[in-house]
Amino acid sequence: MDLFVNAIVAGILLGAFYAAVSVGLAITFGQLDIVNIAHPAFVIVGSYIAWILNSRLGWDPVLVGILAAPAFFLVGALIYRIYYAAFERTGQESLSGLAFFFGVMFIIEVVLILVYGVDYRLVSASYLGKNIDLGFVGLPLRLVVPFVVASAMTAAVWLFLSRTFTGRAILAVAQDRLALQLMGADPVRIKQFAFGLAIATTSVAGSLLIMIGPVEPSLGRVYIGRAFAIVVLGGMGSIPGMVIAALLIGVVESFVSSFAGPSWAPAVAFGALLITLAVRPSGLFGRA
Amino acid sequence: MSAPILKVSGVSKRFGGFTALDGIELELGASERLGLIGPNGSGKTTLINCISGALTNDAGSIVFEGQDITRLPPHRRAALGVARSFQIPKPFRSMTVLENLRVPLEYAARGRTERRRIDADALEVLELIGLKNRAHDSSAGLTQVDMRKLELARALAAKPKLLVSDEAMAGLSSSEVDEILEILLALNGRGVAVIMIEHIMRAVMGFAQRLVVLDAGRKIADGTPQDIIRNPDVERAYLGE
Amino acid sequence: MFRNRGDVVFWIVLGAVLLAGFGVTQTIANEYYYTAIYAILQATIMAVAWNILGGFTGYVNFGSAAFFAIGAYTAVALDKWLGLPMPFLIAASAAVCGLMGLGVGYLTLRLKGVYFAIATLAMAIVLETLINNWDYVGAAKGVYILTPEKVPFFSSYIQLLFMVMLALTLGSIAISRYLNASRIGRGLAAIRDDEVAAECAGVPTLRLKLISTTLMGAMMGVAGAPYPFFVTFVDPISAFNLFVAVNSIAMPMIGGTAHWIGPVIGALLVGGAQEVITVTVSSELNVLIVGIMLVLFITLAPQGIVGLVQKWMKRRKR
Amino acid sequence: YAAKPLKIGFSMALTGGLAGAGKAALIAMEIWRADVNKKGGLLGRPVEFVYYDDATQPAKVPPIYTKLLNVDKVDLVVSSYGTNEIAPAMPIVMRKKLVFPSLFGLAVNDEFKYNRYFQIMPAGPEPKTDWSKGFFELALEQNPKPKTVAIVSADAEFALNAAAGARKNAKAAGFIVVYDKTFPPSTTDFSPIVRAIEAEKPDLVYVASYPPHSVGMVKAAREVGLKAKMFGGGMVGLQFAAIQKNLGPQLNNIVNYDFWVPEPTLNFPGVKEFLAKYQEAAKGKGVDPLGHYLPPYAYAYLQVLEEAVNATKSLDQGKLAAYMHKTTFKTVVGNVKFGSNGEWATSRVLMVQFRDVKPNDMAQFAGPGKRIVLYPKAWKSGDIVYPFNQ
Amino acid sequence: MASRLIVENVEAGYGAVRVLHGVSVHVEQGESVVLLGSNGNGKSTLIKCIMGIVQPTSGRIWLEVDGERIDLAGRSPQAIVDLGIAVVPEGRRLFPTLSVEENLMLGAYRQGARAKLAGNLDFMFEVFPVLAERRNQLAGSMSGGEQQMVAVARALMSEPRILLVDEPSVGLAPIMVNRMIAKIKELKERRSLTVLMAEQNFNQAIKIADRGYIIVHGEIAFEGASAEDLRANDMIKRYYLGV
Ligand SMILES: Nc1ncnc2c1ncn2[C@@H]1O[C@H](COP(=O)(O)OP(=O)(O)OP(=O)(O)O)[C@@H](O)[C@H]1O
Ligand SMILES: Nc1ncnc2c1ncn2[C@@H]1O[C@H](COP(=O)(O)OP(=O)(O)OP(=O)(O)O)[C@@H](O)[C@H]1O
Ligand SMILES: [Mg+2]
Ligand SMILES: [Mg+2]
Repeated sequence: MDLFVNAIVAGILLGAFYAAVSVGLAITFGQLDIVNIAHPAFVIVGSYIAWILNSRLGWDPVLVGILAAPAFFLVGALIYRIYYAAFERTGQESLSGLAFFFGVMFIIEVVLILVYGVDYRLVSASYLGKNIDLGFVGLPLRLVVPFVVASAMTAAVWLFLSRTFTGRAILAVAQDRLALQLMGADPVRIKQFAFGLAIATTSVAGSLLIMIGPVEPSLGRVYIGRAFAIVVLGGMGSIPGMVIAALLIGVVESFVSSFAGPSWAPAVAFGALLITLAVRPSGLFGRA
Repeated sequence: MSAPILKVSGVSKRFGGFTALDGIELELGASERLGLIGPNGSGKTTLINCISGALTNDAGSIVFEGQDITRLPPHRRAALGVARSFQIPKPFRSMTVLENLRVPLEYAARGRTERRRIDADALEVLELIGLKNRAHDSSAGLTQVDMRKLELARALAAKPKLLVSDEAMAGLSSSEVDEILEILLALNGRGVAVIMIEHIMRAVMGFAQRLVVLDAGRKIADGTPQDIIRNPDVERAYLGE
Repeated sequence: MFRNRGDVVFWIVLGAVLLAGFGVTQTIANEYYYTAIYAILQATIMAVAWNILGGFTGYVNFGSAAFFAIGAYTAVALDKWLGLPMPFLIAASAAVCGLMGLGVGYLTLRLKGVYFAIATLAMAIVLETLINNWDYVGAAKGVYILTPEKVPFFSSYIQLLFMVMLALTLGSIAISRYLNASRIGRGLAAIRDDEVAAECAGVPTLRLKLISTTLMGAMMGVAGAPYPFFVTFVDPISAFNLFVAVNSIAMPMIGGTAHWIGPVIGALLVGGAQEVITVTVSSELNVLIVGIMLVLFITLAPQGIVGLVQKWMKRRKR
Repeated sequence: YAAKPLKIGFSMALTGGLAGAGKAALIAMEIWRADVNKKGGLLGRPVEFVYYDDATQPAKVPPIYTKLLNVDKVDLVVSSYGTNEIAPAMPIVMRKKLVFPSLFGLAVNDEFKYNRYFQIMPAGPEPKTDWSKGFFELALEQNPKPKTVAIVSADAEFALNAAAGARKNAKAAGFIVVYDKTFPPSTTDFSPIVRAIEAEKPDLVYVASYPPHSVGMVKAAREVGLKAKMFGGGMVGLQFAAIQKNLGPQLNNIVNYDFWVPEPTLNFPGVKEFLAKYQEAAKGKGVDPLGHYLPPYAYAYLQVLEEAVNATKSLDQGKLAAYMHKTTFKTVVGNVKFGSNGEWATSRVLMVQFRDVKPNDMAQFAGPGKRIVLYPKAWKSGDIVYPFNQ
Repeated sequence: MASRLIVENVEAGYGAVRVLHGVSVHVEQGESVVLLGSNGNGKSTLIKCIMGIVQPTSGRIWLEVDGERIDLAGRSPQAIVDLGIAVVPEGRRLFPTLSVEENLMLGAYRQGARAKLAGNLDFMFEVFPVLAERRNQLAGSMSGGEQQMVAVARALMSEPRILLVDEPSVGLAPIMVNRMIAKIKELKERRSLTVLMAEQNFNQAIKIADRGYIIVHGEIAFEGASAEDLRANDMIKRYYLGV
């Protein structure tokens, strides 16, 4: 019973963090149809920035994540510009874009390695070693803080997408750009904004990642599968769907770790994805 | 009417909680010309999706030339001689116009076409449709009108016994409508049964020997064009005052 | 087999390359060249195989590494269990991975576009987990393969591997080329362009997709089968390496996906560059160069090299 | 005119997963090269390195060694770092019957049984079991005697071998194994694992893991409040300064393996000087700044080769191998004597205990007192603090 | 706020194909002007020129607001929409995987329309009750006629001064054509809209037209100052009235 509740709690905490890693991808991949395989690599950049400012100036990682987000936004917007000029304008996006972002991923990884080496990096903050003890449920702040920040960020993105005009335009832009222009919106700027927003979320997600565990430049690869699986499972672009999928993966992994032996966790999580896709081809909450 | 080539009995189709087709009964004689009309959203496209196999009906059966095809995949139906054109053109964009026609000739009409004759047959169809001069152009670059023609040409290239044309004329000029009518009539003259879905009454009236009217997923009338035009139900549901 | 003059030329070139390969093994002893070219040939098979599904049929497979690894592990398992000779191992890997491809093909029944791509990625992770837990083939610890010291006809084992790989590569290129120009190839292209329209034009889409995935799987399995004997040590992390998947996607992309020659050019170019870079610029720059090359090529020639050449020829015609 | 350079060839992981260690090793090797060339080289010839990046991909290793031997025509070869990168070179090296000094391969020669293979890691003749022997022997000495043990390891080559050895040692020493599972390398959160272990209430917890998991396990153990009496064993990563600094006091009382620590008992001739040079060279390279764990051994495996070449005055591989089998070498990691299978004749896997670690301070690990050597007896520098969770 | 639209001597085409040859058209405040002409004569092209989707090679297009002229040439479609011109495009161009309601909300993207979103939404649901029933259905799964309603409603959500409609009757059942035209008429009156409508169906178009143009092969062949004028025209008689 003890173990059972703890497994659920740990899974939820972890799941919320997965949602933070995936929310940007739910925008780029789910809504803009841009297969940004480099998304997790940007998360790692976020971790490194948190590490640099934390280890040099002692800043709080979450604070760094939030402060760096605008810079990430600009980088994202810039990358979209390049992507647009090279592929979208000529109508070559999907496949070539995939290869393009593979390239971007390698470049990010290698530049990180060249500059900072391949060592594992960690951050420190006064609260990181602490625990909230609720009887038999123990809540390490190392996971609670990311949980809270991740939830807040995901909720904010969701509200933005569903409640604002720009947000709705982001939902529409991949379907018919001319039609969106006829609504008075500039599709290129909308996409640029959306891509920037997606990359901005990686700044925060990265700072959370390095709070949870040590980070090295190629760690992002571990998250490619998870993040894409979560977005697809959630039904491509549906933020609530993505959150539920993230929690599901988190809880399943935690359960398998606790009861069946951790070595089977990936098989179970991704097996669940395969089964879901077989039964509901457009994910749990897919439209169309 | 000669022996029916197509027999649709009790066909129903639901999307979620919405009933798009509700127990449709329909018979079509060999080489008959049928007009299928009805208000927007009445289920015409859905019905021919069920006939061509793009959708499977939830209830009822579809029999083609005495064979139950209800559960057959679309390509098997195409091979048996059921061809259709799409309301929104779907050309094979990476191919030229000619190559577009090779696909049905090599697949649907396989066994009914000699391999050596494929290109000749394709050109013949293009000639008939009036697209011969664009045979080697990329199909992605065609104008709307030509895309509709290509849509029809590809259906013809399958050498069908039954051709279903879904709004092949919407948006065409009156002379082009006449052109397409001629093509369809010529084809029918060779013994091909045709189901035509069209909102252009002039075309439907000029073409169909019999009209079937759908409304909200039900068949509300079935008869000669003259009868149908005078049918008060049809007038209320479809034609308006 | 010989439908026109192009076919005759193609088969002559193929035969010539094979003969030349054999001739080289009889004259040049330096083992390095064989090991370097082995890697390029392996990449070529993977690229050609990926392209049959990804380029011709329009279904992007993210899980290439899984087929490759299962091919390798099938060979490991059968080698350990029955000690079968190489040709049987290759055939067995082809069969196993072909079946796996068949299974993946059934996914295409319901999954389109990115859903399919992600499903293949998930499949790769599930299979990696299975191998990680399968003790007979060393599980996550990895497994050693001892190769014979002496082989008939060749002066060293690597020469034998090289010839095997050369033959397999030429075989897969021939299959891919045949497909590209055949009725089946046109059916695949129709599926890529519009699956519903293809089905209504009489194309048995499911059957063709199954053929395509099965062939793809079998060819990737074939590429993986000799791998254990090449490295002599296989563990899941290196067999399921992301680079295998990336290369098999990037190479056709750089070469051009619509034509059979595209992946071959891409593989020779990228694979060749990678080999050269490994032994010349020895540092992180290596990966960086591959990354930059990928980005540059893809942005500047989105249709691949084949597309670039076609465009150029068209312009010259005018 | 100058003598023809003597070329030593190897592949090294300079990118990919093991690049951190690979680069540190390369720095150490380059220090050796400078030292030896200052002394006039080997056999009067200046020493040159020919090396290529294997990117931590085993598949890249065979082409590299064939190139080294066939194109670059190196005079001597040494190994890359780590089991997975060493094994693929073996068939090639064996075919040419070359002496093969190897850097931290775990039980590679169990398969190949090659008599010119010399492994510098002090794991002993039976590396898999020698690795964790100390942990269990220390446990046996405690009073009351602990009874149960949990073994958990990462799903990858080294960790699984170490766990297998631990299992054997635990059974031999009469402990009851109450938890025995592996976790995938991609695991992010370790608290469910630690909780599952805690549910079995083991006296001992033996962990075999790579750096990110080691960090995760230590944090989770502290958060969950693991009550085991001994915790640690085979965790890679706790030897590295950056991780030590980050974990800080959370490390206290953990008993873990190590190969070299700056305790007085291990103050071998030359090691201080070497480390000073290493620490200077490592600055800004993104590698372990203190370099206690691997670099001295990367220096030492070349020292062994150096001594063998100088003593036999030849590059004859047979003579070199014979010499290396019979000699006790004096190196910066102490005296090295190889057994018949090329592993150290006797194990010197240390069990060290973290003691009195302060938060956020890397310098504290540069000197003695923070990592007390408990085992083997010959090198002992202090007594165990038991139980772990006080 | 009086606004009018002036098109002067516009020439335009696609690549080498010239479609419009010096077309001049004007729409006054509160008018309904119909652009008649059978298929392929350039109606849609003219509308695309006004919306900035196709750039004219010569000629001018002005929007006049309270006597002040704004040059539309060279502006992007979104900038033109921002000026208060909305279009029901050829082929409807809905966002298929968004719901009906989301489609309508996007119609109000323009700065000038955002504040009135809620009121306009209610209004549209009142005018098109079917859409209220189907507000959560995905637009792509609606039938052709239903989609046309969404397209009209969506265009009106932007509070336009001028509404351009490209062939509202295409693909609609006769009864729907009647209803659609009646709706446009209703909307025009309730909103005092200025409308330019391209249509092939003369009998329907004439029901709402104040006046109209007949466009043949990219040239204005006839300008009718009133509905009667148009009805009396020879070409119309020949083509549409079967006389
Ligand atoms: N995939 C779907 N999901 C939900 N509803 C659907 C789907 N496809 C069609 N419908 C609904 O079924 C009804 C019938 O649609 P159908 O396309 O058959 O009409 P139609 O008679 O062809 O109309 P039109 O003349 O406008 O083309 C419509 O109300 C439509 O909204
Ligand atoms: N994108 C395009 N590229 C090339 N030619 C085009 C394009 N769009 C239209 N045309 C051509 O321009 C001419 C005028 O087309 P337009 O769409 O303006 O006619 P329309 O009067 O609106 O006819 P319809 O009744 O078909 O809507 C036609 O000959 C058409 O083929
Ligand atoms: Mg329809
Ligand atoms: Mg038009």
